[in-house]
Amino acid sequence: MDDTLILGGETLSSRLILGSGKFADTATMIAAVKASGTGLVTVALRRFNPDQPTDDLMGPLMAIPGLKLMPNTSGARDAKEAVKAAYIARELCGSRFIKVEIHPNPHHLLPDPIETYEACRILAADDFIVMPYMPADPVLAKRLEEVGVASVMPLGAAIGTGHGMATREMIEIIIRDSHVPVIVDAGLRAPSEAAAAIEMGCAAVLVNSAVAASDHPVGMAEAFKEAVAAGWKAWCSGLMPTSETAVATSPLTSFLGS
Amino acid sequence: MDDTLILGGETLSSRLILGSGKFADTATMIAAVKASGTGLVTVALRRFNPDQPTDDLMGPLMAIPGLKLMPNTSGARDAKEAVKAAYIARELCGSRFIKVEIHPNPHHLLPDPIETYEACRILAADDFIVMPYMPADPVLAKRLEEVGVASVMPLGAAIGTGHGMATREMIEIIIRDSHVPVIVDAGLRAPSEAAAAIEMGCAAVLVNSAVAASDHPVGMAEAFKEAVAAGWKAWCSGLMPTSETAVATSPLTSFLGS
Amino acid sequence: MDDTLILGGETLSSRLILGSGKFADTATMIAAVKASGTGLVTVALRRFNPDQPTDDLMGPLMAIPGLKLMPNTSGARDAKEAVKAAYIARELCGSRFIKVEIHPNPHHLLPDPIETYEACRILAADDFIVMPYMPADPVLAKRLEEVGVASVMPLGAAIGTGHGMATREMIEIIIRDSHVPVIVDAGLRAPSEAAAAIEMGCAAVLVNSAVAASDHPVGMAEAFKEAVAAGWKAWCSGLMPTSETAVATSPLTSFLGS
Amino acid sequence: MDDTLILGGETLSSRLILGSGKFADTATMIAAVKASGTGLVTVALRRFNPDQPTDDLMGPLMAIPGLKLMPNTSGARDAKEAVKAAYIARELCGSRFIKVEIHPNPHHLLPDPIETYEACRILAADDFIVMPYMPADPVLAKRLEEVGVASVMPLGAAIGTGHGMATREMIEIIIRDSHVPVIVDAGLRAPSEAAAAIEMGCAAVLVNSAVAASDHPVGMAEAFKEAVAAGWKAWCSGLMPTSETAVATSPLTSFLGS
Amino acid sequence: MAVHISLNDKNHDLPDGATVARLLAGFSPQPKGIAVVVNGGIVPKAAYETTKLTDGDQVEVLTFAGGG
Amino acid sequence: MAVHISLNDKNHDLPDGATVARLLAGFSPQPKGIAVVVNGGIVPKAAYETTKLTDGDQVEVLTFAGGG
Amino acid sequence: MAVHISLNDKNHDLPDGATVARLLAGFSPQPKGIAVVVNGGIVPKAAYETTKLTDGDQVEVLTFAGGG
Amino acid sequence: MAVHISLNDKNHDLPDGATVARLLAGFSPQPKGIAVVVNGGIVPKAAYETTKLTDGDQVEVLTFAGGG
Repeated sequence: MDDTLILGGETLSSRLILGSGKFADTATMIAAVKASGTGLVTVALRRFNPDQPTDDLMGPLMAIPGLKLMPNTSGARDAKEAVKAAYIARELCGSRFIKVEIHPNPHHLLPDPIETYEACRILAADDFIVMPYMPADPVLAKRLEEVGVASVMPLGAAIGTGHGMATREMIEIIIRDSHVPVIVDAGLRAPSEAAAAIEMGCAAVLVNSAVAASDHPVGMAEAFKEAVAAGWKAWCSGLMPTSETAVATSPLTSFLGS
Repeated sequence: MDDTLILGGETLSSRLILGSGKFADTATMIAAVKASGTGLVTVALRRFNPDQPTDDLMGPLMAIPGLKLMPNTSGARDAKEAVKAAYIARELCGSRFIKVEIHPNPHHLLPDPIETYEACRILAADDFIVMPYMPADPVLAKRLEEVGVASVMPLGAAIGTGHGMATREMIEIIIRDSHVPVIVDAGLRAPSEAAAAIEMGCAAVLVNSAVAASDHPVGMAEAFKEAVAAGWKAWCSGLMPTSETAVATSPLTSFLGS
Repeated sequence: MDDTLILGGETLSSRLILGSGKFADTATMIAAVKASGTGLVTVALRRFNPDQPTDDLMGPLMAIPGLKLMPNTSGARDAKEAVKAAYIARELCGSRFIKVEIHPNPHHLLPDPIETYEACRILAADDFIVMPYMPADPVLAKRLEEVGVASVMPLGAAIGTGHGMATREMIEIIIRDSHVPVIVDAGLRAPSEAAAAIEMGCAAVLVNSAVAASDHPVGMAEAFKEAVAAGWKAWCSGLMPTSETAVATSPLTSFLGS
Repeated sequence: MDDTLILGGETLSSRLILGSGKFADTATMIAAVKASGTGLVTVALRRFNPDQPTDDLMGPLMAIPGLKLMPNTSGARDAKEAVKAAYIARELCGSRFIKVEIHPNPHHLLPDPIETYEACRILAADDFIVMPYMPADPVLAKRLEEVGVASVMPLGAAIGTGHGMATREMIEIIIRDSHVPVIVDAGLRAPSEAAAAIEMGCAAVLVNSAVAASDHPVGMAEAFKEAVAAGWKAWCSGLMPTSETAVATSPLTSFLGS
Repeated sequence: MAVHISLNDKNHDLPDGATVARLLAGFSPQPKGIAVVVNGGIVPKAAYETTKLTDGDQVEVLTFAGGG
Repeated sequence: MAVHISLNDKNHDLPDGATVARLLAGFSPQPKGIAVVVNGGIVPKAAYETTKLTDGDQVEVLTFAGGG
Repeated sequence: MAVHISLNDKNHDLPDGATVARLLAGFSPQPKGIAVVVNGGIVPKAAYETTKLTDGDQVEVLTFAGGG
Repeated sequence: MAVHISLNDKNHDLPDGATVARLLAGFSPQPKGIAVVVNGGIVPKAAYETTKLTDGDQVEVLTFAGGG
């Protein structure tokens, strides 16, 4: 029951990856990150605005011992833009992790399989630890594995919907076939769903809205931490088999007959 | 976020209730009970066989500090037999808890609503802490509440099937209407399902096969313990709202345009 | 593939039972009834208001050749009231069919198992064709069968919610065990759900809101008619087995290799 | 309520597309095709074996009035092979329809998004009516639309599994965004599932195993025909809205009070 | 002289000696498809003419409405 | 002389004048955690010594087993 | 003299000067609904008579089978 | 004399001979955690002092924001 997760040679102590968006303020985000026990936090690039200096995000995050950053390429509409974003992000924070996220449609924010594949191919060849946000597409997962991604991150549902693991059927096939860790990214709403993902064989989950948009992000971060730990213990302990018919747990001897 | 559950005036420190059936041996059962952190364990009545003295169950269970026993009436085919079993069980262990379990059909072990109602009415009037295993029937739940049960325990699915919370739609209504704690009993297979039950407002879950029939009952007991804790924290922290459309977590500004 | 359904000795030519409530006007209701091809229509009792004479419902309904009426006991809060309503309804229209419907809670309109059982017991003994609206409770279904109901009508979901067959797991068990026809009553929204009910072994479905609250009740009635027929043909033709793994339908020979 | 479906300029009188594989013999297949009312049947290429001349398939199929053939590219492992297969198939039967089906993995037979995209791009530019079997991936669907496919055919589940519309969440998004007809291909098992696909806005469904591997393929073909018709009528008639709470269909006035 | 009855929970007056048939005849238009309950007991159609109503009688007149 | 009782639905003989306590004393090892029902009535522990068993008594001795 | 071709990946001999038409004529019964590919190029039906096959040609003859 | 550059798609003027370092020095408070892209190429931190900006340069200054 070793809880260690290795991604691209980097060892993570938690199977929970946390996004840093949508929090009310940086202090809450940092508190939630700490409460979650995560070792990997996603961040996004944006243009620096000299007139509206906002909180420094990287400083407090990097002050958390053992925490690694995983920049994403959000905003990129094609492979070329994503690759550019990846290099900028690496320059910015020095992390080899890159979450490739190419979603041309702002309405559903779903990933483009063609551009994602192309960007991953390029970045994996230049020493990035490539983590693609991708449709729950088993063949695409395999092709991404072949070009050297460190994990595949199929979506459970569209970002921010909280519809859970709506793509479960396909994720099961991805897990069965994959030689790299499978991480459910996007769609999860409840800690129970994170536990279910791990129970079915996912190596980790990535959540953001589920924590940031809850009533109490710090408490919710803790709930996810425990749920992921529970899911991992369950996976290691082997769930009972299901049965089409009932199976008694108590003796049924008619000991009370008249 | 007070995790205390009060049933019939008795305070329980855990929202997990564990059954003691189906374990490979008493030692494993006791180890699983301890690992689960539960404060309430179900036991069943059977005839004493002088020729095959088996392990004493009650001794080691009652040696666990703070643990309470909840005998069930398994084997009873009607209200009269269940009431008789309840009195015998109270004589045997002194516990006021009684799990009323009347399932006339050994194939599906599903509860009889008419006999269950009648037995609960009688037992609640004589100072038992009545905990009925029942169909996921909102009106029956209300009627049981009216005759004084301490909780209602609708089934998620048939005992031992591991089909999870197949009756979710009805359990949601029971929770909405109930003034007594609602406890999902039977059907759960995975810790994630236990967490989901608590997240939706159940006060506790009762599992047995899910732990006893897993590959590693002690590890699985721990997984359920953590899952229930995670579910409770999630419930207290307020799950994010679901959304029909995607909601971005990262800025989408086109900062990378050519 | 004989499509005939026999209930209490009465032969029905359709496996669709239609409710007559909620329609915009009587003309639309009558047109929908005709389009549906149903042979059995439910009606409710209400007080006659001399100051607001409304459309006569019974006249046009009974003018449809072969159509039978099934009054319900809606409004009854207990067995006694339901029995009284049944006798009044029989006096009114002469039909032996009675839909026993006892739902004390106007918020969820879910049936009371205890009162329903008692009313059915009394009415079945006095030559009614008793059709109980009931919770999806397998043991209750069996007990109702034992007191002589002509069918059992478990709910798919609460009346008017359109949540479909949320109680599927329990309805499957009811079908497996029942010696009387099983009819899903309440909750269905779409013709596909009606087809699915028949495919799984239900003898018929009862819908009302799904037709009356659709945009075009007459077209929807026709859709339900065809869906029920399709479901029945599917049931008779034996659905393909499911498979955990893919099974090719086309030859996979590598005939195109270079 | 015009039931006509236009694909690539060709008018089809049915929203059911049938595969011709897996039938016990050609006679059964032809009978099922006729019973289904379909206007479009898929066929696969294979090598001619002079020593084992088998039934001529094309002759009897093309003798059915109004029926069009849609060859598939099954067996192709990449875009190049699929394009080659398409040209061979067009030479063979003269049909402009081509089902692009590129599934490199014989275990799950799931489509390759990259190769499928490339093959569709090439074929759409040379006057084929391109019908890609594809993962339920909304962005891929849009990109295929942009290169000129006549429809998109996302999978409901893996071929031959009969797991139904497991990818529903994604297919809903594809339907919402698509300007070409959306056709669910693969995974469907029951006529009710076909009806549900049409009800949610699919233009058609493609089934093969569901008919060929049923107990009575001709009866099942008829069931699918009626289910698709029912689904279309339902879609045209506007399903009732769902409701979180119950909505009565009968008057609840307490007319029976004492 | 009048008979004071309760009709569907509302006060209603009838001439002395009135029967169920007389009560129904007072409605316009004539109700079709109704059942009559007097003091909890169903009055068969055949007895409308002969069933006299007296002071304090609880009369319910029921009909069918659309229902599911 | 012997007393013929039914113990958990099987015939069982005891010496004349035997009590519930005597019955239980005959078991080896001594059962822990049991309840005794004689002719449908529960015998409290305190009454084991004083409850005599007579011919035809239906005795049930019950204990706990694992159960869910 | 003979021409050695590959027919659907198997060796096949034809008389010298044989055409696609000649190849197909050798099959019994006569195949219906086929397409012929020679060295990767589709041979239109109209060219069966005029397309000569020579040593080493890769010939594929394809037909339709049931498929989904 | 001034240099006219585009900074994050907005016009921005700098004194003649200005470097990336000079550009950044003009911000208050001093930005932490930024990356600089000039005409599509990333400027390493080590080159801030030596990278001169000239008329028409497209400069992007980027930083991290919360993201999922």
